[in-house]
Amino acid sequence: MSHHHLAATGLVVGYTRGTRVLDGASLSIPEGRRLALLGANGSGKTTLLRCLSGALEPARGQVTVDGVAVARSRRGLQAHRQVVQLVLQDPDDQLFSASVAQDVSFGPLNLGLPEPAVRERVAEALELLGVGGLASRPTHQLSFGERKRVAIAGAVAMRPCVLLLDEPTAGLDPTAVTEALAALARLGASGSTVVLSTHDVDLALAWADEVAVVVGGQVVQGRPDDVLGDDELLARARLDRPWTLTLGARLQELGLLPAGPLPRDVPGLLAALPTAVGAQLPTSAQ
Amino acid sequence: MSHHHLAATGLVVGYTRGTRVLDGASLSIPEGRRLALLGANGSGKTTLLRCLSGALEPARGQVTVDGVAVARSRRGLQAHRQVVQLVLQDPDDQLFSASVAQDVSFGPLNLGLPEPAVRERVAEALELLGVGGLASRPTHQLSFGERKRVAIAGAVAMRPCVLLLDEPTAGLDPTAVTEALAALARLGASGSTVVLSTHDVDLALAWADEVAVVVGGQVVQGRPDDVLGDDELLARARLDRPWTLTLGARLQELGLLPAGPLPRDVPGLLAALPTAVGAQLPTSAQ
Amino acid sequence: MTGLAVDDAAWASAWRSRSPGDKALLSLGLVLCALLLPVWPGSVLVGLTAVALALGPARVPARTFGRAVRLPLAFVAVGALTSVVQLGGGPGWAPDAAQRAGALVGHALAGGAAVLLLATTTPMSDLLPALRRLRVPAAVVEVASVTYRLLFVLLESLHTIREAQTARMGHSTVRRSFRSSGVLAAAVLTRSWDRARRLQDGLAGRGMVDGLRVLPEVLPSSRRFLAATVTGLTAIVVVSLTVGGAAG
Amino acid sequence: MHIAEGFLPPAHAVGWTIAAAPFVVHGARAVATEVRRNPESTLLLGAAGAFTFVLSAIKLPSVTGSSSHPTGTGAGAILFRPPVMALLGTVVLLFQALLLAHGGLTTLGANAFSMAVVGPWVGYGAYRLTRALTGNLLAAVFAGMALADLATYVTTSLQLALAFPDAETGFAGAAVKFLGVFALTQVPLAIGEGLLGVLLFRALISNARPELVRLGV
Repeated sequence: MSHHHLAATGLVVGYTRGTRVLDGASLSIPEGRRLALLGANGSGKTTLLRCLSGALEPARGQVTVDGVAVARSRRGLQAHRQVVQLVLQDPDDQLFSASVAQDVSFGPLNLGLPEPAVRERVAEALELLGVGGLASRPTHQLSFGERKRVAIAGAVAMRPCVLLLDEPTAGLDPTAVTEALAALARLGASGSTVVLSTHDVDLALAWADEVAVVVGGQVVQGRPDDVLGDDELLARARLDRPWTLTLGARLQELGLLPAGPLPRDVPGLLAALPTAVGAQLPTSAQ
Repeated sequence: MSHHHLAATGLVVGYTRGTRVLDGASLSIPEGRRLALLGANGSGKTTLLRCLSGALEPARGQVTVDGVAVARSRRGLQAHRQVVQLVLQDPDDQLFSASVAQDVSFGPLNLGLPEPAVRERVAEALELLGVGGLASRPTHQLSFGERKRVAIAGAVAMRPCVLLLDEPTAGLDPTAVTEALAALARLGASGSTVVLSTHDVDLALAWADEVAVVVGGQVVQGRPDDVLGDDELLARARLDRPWTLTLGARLQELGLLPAGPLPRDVPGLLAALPTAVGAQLPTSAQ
Repeated sequence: MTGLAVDDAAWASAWRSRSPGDKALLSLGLVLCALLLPVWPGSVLVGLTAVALALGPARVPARTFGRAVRLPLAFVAVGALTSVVQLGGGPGWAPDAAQRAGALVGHALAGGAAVLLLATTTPMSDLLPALRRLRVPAAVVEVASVTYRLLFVLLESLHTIREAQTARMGHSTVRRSFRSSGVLAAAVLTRSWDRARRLQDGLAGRGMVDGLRVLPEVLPSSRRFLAATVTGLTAIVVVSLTVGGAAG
Repeated sequence: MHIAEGFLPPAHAVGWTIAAAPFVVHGARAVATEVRRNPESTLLLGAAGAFTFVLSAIKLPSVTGSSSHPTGTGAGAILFRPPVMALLGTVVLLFQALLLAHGGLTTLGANAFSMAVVGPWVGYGAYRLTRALTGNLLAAVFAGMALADLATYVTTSLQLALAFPDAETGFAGAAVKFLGVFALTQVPLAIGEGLLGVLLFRALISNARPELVRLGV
């Protein structure tokens, strides 16, 4: 899969009731990596994703692929949709067919592919998302988590270079979150750039190569530990500090964790703790 | 507000496709306390809540108030609905009027109360939920978090003794979760028994006086630290162990936390950690 | 949860992977036999065949099939009785009342069972693409497909909203129940518009060009099934005409 | 009330199918044209079909304690116009036959004629006429929905009377019988559906005025 560099510069989107949802938002999506887009409800995450996908035209600013602005013409948008696919938060906003396999075939057919190629892509996408067994099940009998993954498969079957996911883990229980993340890992391994939006800072810290926080209509982007360690930024963004960082910093202070970057998740934290306290402590032992 | 003791014994609910959703579920809801109902998606949490609220008739077993089985007659159910109110997960299923105040007044009006009393209850319920300022707003303009709280206000305006909430924090960002929990705390303080369902084990541990896990169609109920420390049970229920307990236990092992019950949330954990390590460690310092 | 029992059966049926065309031929053949052949033994044979095939090889749950067959019974009974009441010279039974009513009930039950054989083995989303071959315009088939998908979404909304209204005493008296039902209908209608709008957005993102083209599953026709169908139907016709002809 | 599968004699089944066909084909053409002009309308039309199906699943309380279901044909005609309803109504009847065992395939033509053609047209006519005379939307909705419901059942009764004429009094006698059993008993339910319509549109006016304007109501 070829990589493309998707970016947005100075996006302005003004919604109803005067307030600007985006007010000069810029974002650069690292190719072939995982980006987590963080923000409180209503911060403009979804709006930003919709601009990136071409679904929404910003009042000002532009979305570029490899430095070239996306044309708003019918043809320009069609080309853009083969590079970028957005999966919406509510799977029922994208699943229009009662049959899973038929639904996933919609995108590839719109690309004008011949039947055998479409069937191959449908099977491949369902397999990648771990829902191959659901192909001949009716959409209305699926659980919420299954519908979410089928909706993602519908986008994956278009073989986009960049996959944008709006809150793919919202409403899922821990096991379903793990399954969804595993599916995203398979996508990443197959070469896709994956962007997900979430307000779960711990998830972002554990999963992302890079994070971007949407706050005040703008975007602050950087390395997960840097951005998610910035208390002032997090407060403005109505987000919590990831507890792994809070606790990790405290344990580091106590000398229980080695200096340097903090672990990003519970297993990492547990692994980094000393097995017995006496051994590593800078106490008066010596 | 008078207290009533709500309980369920041996509930059996068999859904389509053969599998039983509930298979002998029993639950006793402590009066005036906070109970968290835990379970994976599809475990039967919602079904159990719907049985408790009288919306669903179990195939076997019964729901009792103060030891008396709820009559399935029209009158029996009506009496039950004045004791118990259930708020469903999706607020859009409960907000069907044009304005917030109008929507919250739906229940009190149906109780046949005179207008002034209705107005009083509407104002009181909105105030308790911290959304008093939204009274005259159209429901479709509210944010998701606001809609959730208005939906709860609609039930609170019925002044139930027991309030059942299906996933009240699902889909909310951290700040909105904090606000929702603060509202529930006010309800608790006003004397209501509050039951919420969630699959967030950390939330349950931090919030609840008692927890109940729905697993295999049955319910395991007990003190939060006991139930949520039971790894075998959690694995069966497809739930994670609360990381506060995992980490707390490890830190206790290391001698960094005092013996006894573990802290239930991050602030508690941070507070319980020693300020400097040397002081409290059983090392060779002395 | 809001699954319609017949629809659930269709998706779970052992005949789910059979060609919808094959099943339609069998079912419509039986329907025509039920309608055109004399009630004895034609309708009886059709009814027995439909029930045996549904409960046997197609493995439709007997409960689902039984309930669905019983559903139109109220109409059939009242309709048949009314048709054999005679008004001329004061109300009374028509001379051949029992026989005529029996024939009506027989035709209706057999025909109903034959339609159900198709309904309980073939999901709508398999049948609708097949309508294209009958020269139904693509736009109509697509509208019908969206209807099929959305009716489950809306049925679920309907049940949940109604439950929420009931919990807040919205259906405690006839008067309140009427008011609540009006609000309920309006809520479901606005949700249907909202759904359509959001789907529009979602599908535009998936590259919707002109229409909702999808690829139906490959459900190949079976020669043995077709041969058995033709043989079976012929047998029913022949037996009915011989026995029925001899009797009549 | 739908005429069950196998209930109508073959000649009548064929006859009513032929009678309904031009309306349904006209509706299909209207839908196809609309979709060609505006591909997105597929979803709105599908939603309208789903709503029509679901509307008939609403349980209406009745004073006698039993409950009934609205036909929904009048609401559909007012909101989506009779030509479109001829098609959507037929699609819904097909779904009811195959998903609920309600109605049938050989009786689809007869049922479509009463529920997707006569009901919507009578309802729409009553709605337009009342609206022109009184200028009152809600009164017009009441008239439209109640009469659409009643006209549907009157048509069904007449269809049955044609199929099963009385031995002595012929069609007229049979019509009296069937109207008595199926249409007269429907009068309170038709009034109920009219009332539901008033409540429905009242709620729509306060919740969804822009959509009503867009639909030209």
